[in-house]
Amino acid sequence: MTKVVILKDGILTFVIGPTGPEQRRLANKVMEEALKKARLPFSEIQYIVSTGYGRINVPFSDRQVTEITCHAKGVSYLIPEARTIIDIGGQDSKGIKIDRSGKVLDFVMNDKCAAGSGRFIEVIADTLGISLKEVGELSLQSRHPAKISNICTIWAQQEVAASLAQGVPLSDLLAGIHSSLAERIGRMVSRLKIEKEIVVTGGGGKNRGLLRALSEVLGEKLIVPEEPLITGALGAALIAREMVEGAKRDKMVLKTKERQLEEIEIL
Amino acid sequence: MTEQQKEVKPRKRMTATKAAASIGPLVKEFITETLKARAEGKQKLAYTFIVCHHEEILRAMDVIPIWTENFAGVCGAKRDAERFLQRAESLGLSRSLCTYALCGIGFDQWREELGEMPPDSPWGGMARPDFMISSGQILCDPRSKWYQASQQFMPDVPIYNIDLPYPLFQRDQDHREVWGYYHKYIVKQLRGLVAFVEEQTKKKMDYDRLRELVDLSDRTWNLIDETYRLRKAVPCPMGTGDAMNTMVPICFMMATQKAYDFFVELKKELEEKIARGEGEVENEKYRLMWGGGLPAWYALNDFNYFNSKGASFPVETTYRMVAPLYEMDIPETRDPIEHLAWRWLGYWTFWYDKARKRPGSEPDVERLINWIEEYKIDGIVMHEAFSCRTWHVGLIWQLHQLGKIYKPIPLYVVGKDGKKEVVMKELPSLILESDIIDITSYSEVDTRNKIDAFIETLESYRVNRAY
Amino acid sequence: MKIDEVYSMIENQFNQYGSRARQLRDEGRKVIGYVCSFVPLEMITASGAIPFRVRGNIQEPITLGDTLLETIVCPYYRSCFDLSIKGRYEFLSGLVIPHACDSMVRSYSVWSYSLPYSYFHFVNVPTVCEESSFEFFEEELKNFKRSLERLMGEPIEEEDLLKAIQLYNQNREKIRTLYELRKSDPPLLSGTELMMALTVGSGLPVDESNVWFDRVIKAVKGRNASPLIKGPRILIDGACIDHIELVKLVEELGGNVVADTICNGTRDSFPKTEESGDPIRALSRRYLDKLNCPKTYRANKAGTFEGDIASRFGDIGAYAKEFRVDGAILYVYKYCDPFGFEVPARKAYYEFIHVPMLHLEDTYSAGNLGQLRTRIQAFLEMIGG
Amino acid sequence: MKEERRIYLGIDIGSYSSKGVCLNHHDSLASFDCLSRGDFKATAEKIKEELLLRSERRESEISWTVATGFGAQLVPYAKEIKTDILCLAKGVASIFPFVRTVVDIGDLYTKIVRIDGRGGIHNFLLSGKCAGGSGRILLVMAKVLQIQVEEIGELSLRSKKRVDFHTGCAVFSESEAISRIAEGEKKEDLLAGLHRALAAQIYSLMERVGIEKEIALVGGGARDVGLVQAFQEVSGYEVVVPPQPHMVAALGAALLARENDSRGQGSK
Repeated sequence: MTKVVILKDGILTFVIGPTGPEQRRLANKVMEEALKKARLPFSEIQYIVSTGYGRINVPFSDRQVTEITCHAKGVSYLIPEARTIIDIGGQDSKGIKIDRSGKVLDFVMNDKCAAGSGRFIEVIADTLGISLKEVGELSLQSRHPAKISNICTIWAQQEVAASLAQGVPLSDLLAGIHSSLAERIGRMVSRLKIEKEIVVTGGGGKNRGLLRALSEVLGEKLIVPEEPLITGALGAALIAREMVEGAKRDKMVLKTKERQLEEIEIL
Repeated sequence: MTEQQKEVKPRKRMTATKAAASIGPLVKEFITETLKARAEGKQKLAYTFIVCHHEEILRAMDVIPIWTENFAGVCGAKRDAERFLQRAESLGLSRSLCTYALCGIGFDQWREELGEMPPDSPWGGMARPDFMISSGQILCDPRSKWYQASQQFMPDVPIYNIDLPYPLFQRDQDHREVWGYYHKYIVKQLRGLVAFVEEQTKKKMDYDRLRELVDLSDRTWNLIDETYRLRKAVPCPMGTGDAMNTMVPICFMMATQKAYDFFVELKKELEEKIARGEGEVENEKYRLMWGGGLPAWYALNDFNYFNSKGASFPVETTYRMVAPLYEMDIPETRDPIEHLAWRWLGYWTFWYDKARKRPGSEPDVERLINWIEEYKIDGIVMHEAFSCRTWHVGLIWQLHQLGKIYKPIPLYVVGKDGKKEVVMKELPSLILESDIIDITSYSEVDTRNKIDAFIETLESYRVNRAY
Repeated sequence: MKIDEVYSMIENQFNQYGSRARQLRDEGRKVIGYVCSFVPLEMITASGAIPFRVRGNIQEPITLGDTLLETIVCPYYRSCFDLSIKGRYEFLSGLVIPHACDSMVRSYSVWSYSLPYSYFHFVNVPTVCEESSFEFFEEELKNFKRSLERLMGEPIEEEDLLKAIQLYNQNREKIRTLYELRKSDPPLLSGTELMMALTVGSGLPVDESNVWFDRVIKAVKGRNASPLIKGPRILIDGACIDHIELVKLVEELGGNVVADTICNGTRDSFPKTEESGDPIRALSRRYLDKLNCPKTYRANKAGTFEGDIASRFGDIGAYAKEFRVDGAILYVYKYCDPFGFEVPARKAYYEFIHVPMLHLEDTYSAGNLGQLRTRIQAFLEMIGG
Repeated sequence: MKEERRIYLGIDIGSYSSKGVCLNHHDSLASFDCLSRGDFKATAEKIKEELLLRSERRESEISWTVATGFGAQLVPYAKEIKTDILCLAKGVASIFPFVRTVVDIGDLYTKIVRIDGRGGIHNFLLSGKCAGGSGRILLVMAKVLQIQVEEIGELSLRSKKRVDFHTGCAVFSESEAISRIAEGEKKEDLLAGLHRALAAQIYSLMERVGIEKEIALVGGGARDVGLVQAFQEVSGYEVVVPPQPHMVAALGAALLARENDSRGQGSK
């Protein structure tokens, strides 16, 4: 998903848009929305930092920063006592350790295989024809979570379909899927010596089933920001603001792109 | 991080022989003994590896070996390795490394952190050693790196690393040209081990006792060979499934009377079964060779599955860690250390001469060919354990090479013109893929599906056989 | 990175890797391929043959190689095999493989039966480093010598060996000078350029390699500015990294690669061979004792973990100081046993010397570069304040 | 029942699509395929009804049924279950007796089966530990590029310059495609690259079991002309593709049903 955060003293506006192959166009579209929502002309925006998987595809961004640094900033702005961030997105999942100033101390990432990311659940939910909103809740109703033996997302997808056909209750399958992902994420983040507080961001933060499974695996309680999807964009905005302030301090002029939105057709 | 749910325990594997059935308790017994010895503190305990030809030295010095590979295997067989593997991973060790080692290191780290055994450790857990004996060989890197990694969590425990190289097979060179200096080196390495153990135990080596123990294990070697040769009988009285149990005295009890007696018993049992014409399976349809790879310890049931399809395994290349001494041309010596070194070289070069004689052959391939004939083999099954390079690299190539130089089976096929003709075919083969103890790499459904297809393959060979 | 004539000169030679060896083959010389730093090149050179480092290619998907070699083999080594079996190194007369890791040992037969070369030799390097190991290794080197003499049809005289030893020492001396040129901040020679230059050198006869390095040194000294913008100074820690993509990526993202411990870098290039005394003895000392490879077991004499890692990884600390390093990237191939098992200890060592470290596990495929990119950029952001 | 009235069904329940073939004692009466969509039992029933309808026969005339494929266990009316390896061998041998190596590019796996001309298997191999090297990636691509999977082949043939494509995780190949397109690459070039990568994977899998001419490409993937061509380029072998490559396993199953019935085997 494509997110925008416009920052003044606090968060002025945020927009969460769809995602898809046409990242450039989406970036423009979402930015346009955000400006409309904030009732601002584009020229008012001092500095723009883009982040995330498609950070290179934001035509009007002045600087690109990885989501790791941005999540760290964003989360510690919202939850200063956060020391470990677990970001579960559709492209990858990450574990980030930060200090109280929001500086990254260490991080781990999984982006080689969908089975370790939020995509795992998206794909399964899609096969079962259940909306992402429901899967978490449904899984919580499970009495006997099913064991998902396949690691590969696509094979797991078939396993689930087959088990369903054999009459295994939906909730048990979903519970199995959630704990399977939770275990994989748990394995990954355990490589960082986890410290409290632990904050979960990204789409995974909206899935109560996954949160419970994960907190069981880690044996810790988890905190989720009010809007777990925007912490990356927020962090980017915070970095942008710091840069502007920094430049003011050292009496320097920041180079910025021309503030203009274009319509780009790719497909 | 919290403990993993243990995997559901699989149905107990059925063994064909009483001897094999007696192994479980035996292993539990020697693991318990190490814990008892640890508690009493009278005898020294040493972490160490199988296939180092040093058991005689340890036993002669009353050192109790803790076979770390064995303990990892036990965790695997009990489907309780995952939590230790995850510990190792969280230390930064990659899953792609030897999972025996990961399991061991994970366990050590946990035990040292707690100052006691991790919660409900398999069979009471693995005792803290007084010292560790690793081995640099051209055989297995983890044998030289594992204990070094474990030492991070017990730096006070010293390591002695015996280097035991052997000449690699080179088509254009007779190994006897070089093995002189190999022998010299290995002898010095073994004497170094003796000195190290003497220092650790504050005892002197009793060389007469050492010689007795060496003689004992030599006799055991020959006995094991005679016993296993009995499996050539049709129907086969004992399969690889059982051999994955009877490997225990071979690998962990060498140089003990118990091991010798075990094989006396087993030999008797097999001879009786043969006399009764009793096979591992009811009506033996296919004779297969376990042609490479360590087993998936958590899935030994798959051998029963093979059996249920009329397939028996009269021979395996895995854990046949002995060869008949009377067939080795190694120099006579009464010095036990010198002899151990020669036995080591004799064992590793056992197939070299034969391989050099057959064009395109190579020791591992040569062994396959010989056993295919001696044991009347219909097909080869191998297991590729992703985490272990030592035993699992070169398997694909061995099958390739085998098929290139050795096509024993005449079959009818339909030619281009639609007429049937006879062609010589290589033995059918099956490569199973999973791991020694990492159960997350195993899918029973996939494995059984592959086995079914393989059985169908063997069946079509039977049906289309020309003569 | 600034692309000036120096860069282009190096890159141009880099892109022609192997062409000189092919040419020499056509002139009737014997070119012997090798992998890994444990092969005593002095011996090959003294025999009159030309050693040539067999490389993989991270850009090329492994296809034919996978048909004979399990995918659980070190991916870099698989790539080397893949290219060899695809005939990229058809100009070689033979191949020498040392005992360095399971991937090499266990696949030796696969190589020697699948490739059309007439000469194969396995150098059995001991795993431990004791007096008896040196004696053994000397015998093993003599055996290597005999087999080369059989191949070349003439004896290797002691003075040939001494001359070769001197040439290689000079070669290492020049490489040292190249490293010196990276001490300035930003460095006068980029990591990418150095990697390319070293690679070029490893594809030439040693005397020509010496000439080549002189050329590079002269050119770089002639520079008035660094090709890089000042950034975090990075040390690359790992095994043989024979591709430039990693270093290039780091420098694209604003890092300055100034030091390394890698096999085709300092690990092999800094230690010299004793020029006095028996040359075989000198070689056995150099290759067994001075090459600091995890494959060679060195006993923990200190009896403490700190003492152990200090003696095993001391060179890292030394380079970090000498080249004023801000951060390190530990780059380990999946399935690499010798390095894989050391990751926890190395991690601890980096904490011990207060150098931030990023551990990357790679599969030697261009498909992974995107994944490495984010990690490296984040790491640079992390240490860049 | 008189022999000519007897019919034999072969049912192949795949993870993506399911197929059925109906034979009588000497020829083929009907075939039918549809998407599997989760409920395999229902799919199996549907196929049976369709086959009876199309062959104008009654249920009571079904003399023997062999089920195969991913969901074979879930065909309630199957007398026997056989692996798709054997069914492929049977099916291909009946169409091309001269074929010695069968490459089945399925949704979850790619399978290589070496056969004789009589439906006997000599050796076989299944693709690795995930769907990375399977036909699924084609479906994923079609979704990303917003085209029909049937169009992929033709489209890719229009490519002028192939983009290098690194197939890894079949699901994440989506993301790679996305970024390539973001970089402004053309669909057809991307597909050509994908085909090349997939072909290379299949080829090396094939080399592992040893290749013997002639070679047949079957399974859903073989309907993709682009993939077939890429495979011929990569391997340097000519291949044959049956008219309905995805039906081969079902046909094999039906043939087995007929054989086994005449052998009078007991039901499972």
